Amino acid sequence: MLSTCYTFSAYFAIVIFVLGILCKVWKYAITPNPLKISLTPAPTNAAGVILRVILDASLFNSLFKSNKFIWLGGCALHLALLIVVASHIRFFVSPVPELIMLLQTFLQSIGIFIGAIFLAPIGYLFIRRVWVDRIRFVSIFADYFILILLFCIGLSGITMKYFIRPDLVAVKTFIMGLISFSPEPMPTNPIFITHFTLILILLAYFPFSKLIHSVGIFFSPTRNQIDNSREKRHVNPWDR
Amino acid sequence: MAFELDGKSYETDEDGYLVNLEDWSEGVANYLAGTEEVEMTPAHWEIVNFLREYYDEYKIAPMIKILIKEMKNKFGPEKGNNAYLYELYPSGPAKQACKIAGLPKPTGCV
Amino acid sequence: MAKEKIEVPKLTGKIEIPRIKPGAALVCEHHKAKEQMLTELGYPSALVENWQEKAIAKMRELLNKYKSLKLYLDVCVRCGACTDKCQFFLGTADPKNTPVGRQELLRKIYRRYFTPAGKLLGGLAGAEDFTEEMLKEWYAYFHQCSQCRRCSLACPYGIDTAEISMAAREIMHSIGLGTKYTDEIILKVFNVGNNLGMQPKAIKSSLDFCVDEMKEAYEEKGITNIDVKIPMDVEGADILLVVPSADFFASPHIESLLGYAKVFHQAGISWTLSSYASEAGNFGMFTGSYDGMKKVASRIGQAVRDLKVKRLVIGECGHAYRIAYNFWNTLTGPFDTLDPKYPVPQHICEFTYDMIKRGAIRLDKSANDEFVVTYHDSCNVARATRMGDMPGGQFEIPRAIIKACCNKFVDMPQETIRENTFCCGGGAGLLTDEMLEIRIKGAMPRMQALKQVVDSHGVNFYVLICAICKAQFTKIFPMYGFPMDMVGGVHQLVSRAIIL
Amino acid sequence: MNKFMAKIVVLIFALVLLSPFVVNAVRGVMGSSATAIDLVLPESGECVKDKEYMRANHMDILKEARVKTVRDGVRIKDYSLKNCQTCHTNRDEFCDRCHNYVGVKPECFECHHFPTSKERKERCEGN
Repeated sequence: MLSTCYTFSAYFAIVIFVLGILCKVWKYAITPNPLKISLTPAPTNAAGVILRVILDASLFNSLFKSNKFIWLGGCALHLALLIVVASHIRFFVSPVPELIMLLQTFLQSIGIFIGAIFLAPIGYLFIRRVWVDRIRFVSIFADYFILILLFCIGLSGITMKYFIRPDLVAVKTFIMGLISFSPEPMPTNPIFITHFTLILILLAYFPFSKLIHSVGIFFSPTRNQIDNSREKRHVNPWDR
Repeated sequence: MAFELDGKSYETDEDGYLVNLEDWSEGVANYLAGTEEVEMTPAHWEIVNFLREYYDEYKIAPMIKILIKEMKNKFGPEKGNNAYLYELYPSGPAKQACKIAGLPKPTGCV
Repeated sequence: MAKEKIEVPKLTGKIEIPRIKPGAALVCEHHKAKEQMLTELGYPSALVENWQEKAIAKMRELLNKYKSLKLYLDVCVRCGACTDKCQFFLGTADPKNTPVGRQELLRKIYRRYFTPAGKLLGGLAGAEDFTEEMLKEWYAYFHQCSQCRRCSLACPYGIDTAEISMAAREIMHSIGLGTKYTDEIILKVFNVGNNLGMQPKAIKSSLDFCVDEMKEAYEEKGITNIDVKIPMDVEGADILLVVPSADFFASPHIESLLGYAKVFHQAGISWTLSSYASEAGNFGMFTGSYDGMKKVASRIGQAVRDLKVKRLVIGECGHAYRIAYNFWNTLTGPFDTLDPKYPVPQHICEFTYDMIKRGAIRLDKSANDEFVVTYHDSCNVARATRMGDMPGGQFEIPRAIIKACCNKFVDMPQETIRENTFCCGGGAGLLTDEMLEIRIKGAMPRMQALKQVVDSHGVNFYVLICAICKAQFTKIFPMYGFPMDMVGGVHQLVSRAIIL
Repeated sequence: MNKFMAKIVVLIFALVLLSPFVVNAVRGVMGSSATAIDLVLPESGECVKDKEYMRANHMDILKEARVKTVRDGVRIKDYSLKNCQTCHTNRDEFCDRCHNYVGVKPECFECHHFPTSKERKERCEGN
């Protein structure tokens, strides 16, 4: 019963997640840019623009220039997310790739600190949001919700890693079953169930939330347009 | 918006400029000068009259430089300058003098 | 009308981030556009009965037409990086004048009518009904954005509030709500050809006066053989110069016009102004209307064809250069008849710089020895255009010209110039008397930066290349205790220094 | 961006988002139960605690035993690695299968020798 329920929920959340994002991508891709609006100084060729977008997406270049405190929090959070997601790859492939094993060994060696690495930036961003009056003013419930959701996911993850352990083999078998369409029973560890439920919520919420910034950043016309208006005529698709 | 003067009603825009230019009279000018806290002296009248003449021909107020030159011709070089103009019309000759002269407010990046 | 005293911020030379004061910017409001103006522009003459429905429909249309709008409404994470960047927030302390605060006004409506979360959860998802109260806030705050893009620079995703306030303004127009200042001016361009509403005859009178003035000035120095012309409507000239109409009328704008004329004279290139295309500015951008912008711009393409010129050059005007540089080719191009050897269009600074580099014009720096000069990067030129071939040429070329014209040049603090420059506080339809208080407060950050170099280096001349900036600063400077004639154009310096 | 380009972009995003499925499909495990691991279990079937508990917590038992031994000098014979070996004779056929499957690297074998089935075989032959 539990297994069936979760197997369906999981597929449901994944479908919403994937289709939701793809719909957004499609919409962003086909909505026209009537005019050139690149923010200058901007690169004058395609390679430069690609570099600009990559720097913004990977090192948060623009944010670094505008606010070091938020940059620090943002970087820490995203790096932690990256590490955590990467270390979860071991539940999705068999055998586990060598690179992930190396990461895993490293994470094992720093022990409980991995928890701090993940939870601290969330706490920092939360406190900052409440503390700075102008940021508190513009914050909406969704901003707090997403931080709390991530915090709870992190907390349940750490609990599983160090305190109330599930049967990892069962966990992996369950996940492998999901992604190879041959469902396996859901592990019954309550913390795992919590952790998994929260992740499904996150997945289903993703395309409708501000998390879509992860996709949107690649489509931002002020950043991804080449500064060549004089050299190459830009045609407005709805006004030919 | 509007104001009453000698039993007649005059229509103005939000900033107090006359809507119908033909409504203008010396009495109206004196009244408008009062709202701007400007006391009309012969020098003030020279400017107002010049503005109206220029407007009659060109459908716009003259640029400040032309105005200054006109004043130089009329009052001599020591008074033909921007500072003297601002002395007469502290909020800016382009807008304040135009208002008293019953001309529309200049628009654009001015 | 007795005028209430407006409190002018004290100058300390420091730009401090204020504690928020919600509603502090609601001190003044634009006059609303008249019925007849709106009708003439093709909008409803007053707020339509079913305005809410109509506004949502218009918003749907824009969401499908503008990637920027669609994307920027979705991706903001309210990180707060932009919140201390807008001069109108720094000046007024109103949190709805922060870029994100301003965007949220539209985003709330977007969530309510266009997103599943907003439709289902309402306020919990940050959605809000489009109420009359909200519309009032729209009218106030979206007309307090000068489209300067300082927020877009700060945003990790490049969200540009200008795009969002343009959309909001267009939506408001579509339901019969516009500002008198901008709409009146657009109509003047449609009907007469320029923002001031100057008939060709009046322009001619101004130009003739300028030519005489220059001649007299040289004669006073005992030079009689110099006869700088300002040609208008000359068919077959090499260059068509398009300037903001304020250059025909206002001070100090007109001084730059003399500068352009002298540069062309000395370069020995035939040039002309056009009485038809007598306006470089394009307030269509300020109402967000693509069609309006296109109609204003179409006069340029027409003049280029009619006068059979080979090159197109733009005078000192900020948003005009943005539109010329980025939009003209789309709106009124292609300019197939122009000489492809030269940039289309070219900024007058690029032209002058080129002449200086080639040695075609010579400058006597000592002519400006009385000045310690600083340069204000006008926001639209700085963050939406380029001069020359290299990114950032828009910062270097004007400075290079200034340095060629005078001996003493100082830059204001780095975080307030170049791509980080502050708007003058009068852009995008704010340059009107009823908005004076906001203009004063919006200018505050720039005034603080200026104060620093006035105190430390004795700066006494403040040059820039934008008609709006010139008008705004000549009005605002005296209020902050700086002399009005401290403001001038780059070509004003050129005009004084050029050796004919 | 035209429709064709947009489709390509959507496709790229789809590949990234569905990568866990894609990878498994490419490896050919789709639809099969290739995920199950088979351990060689000792015949007796009786451990120090029950099977479920051992699966989740054997590492804690071993760690506790290590601490007790190293710090306090107390040997808990039942919980020693050596005792494990009495039943779980082959590391590769028992310990490693799970550890490799979920991607953990226990520190035990960095010091302790726990022979693999191959080693045991060689030792037998050598004798």
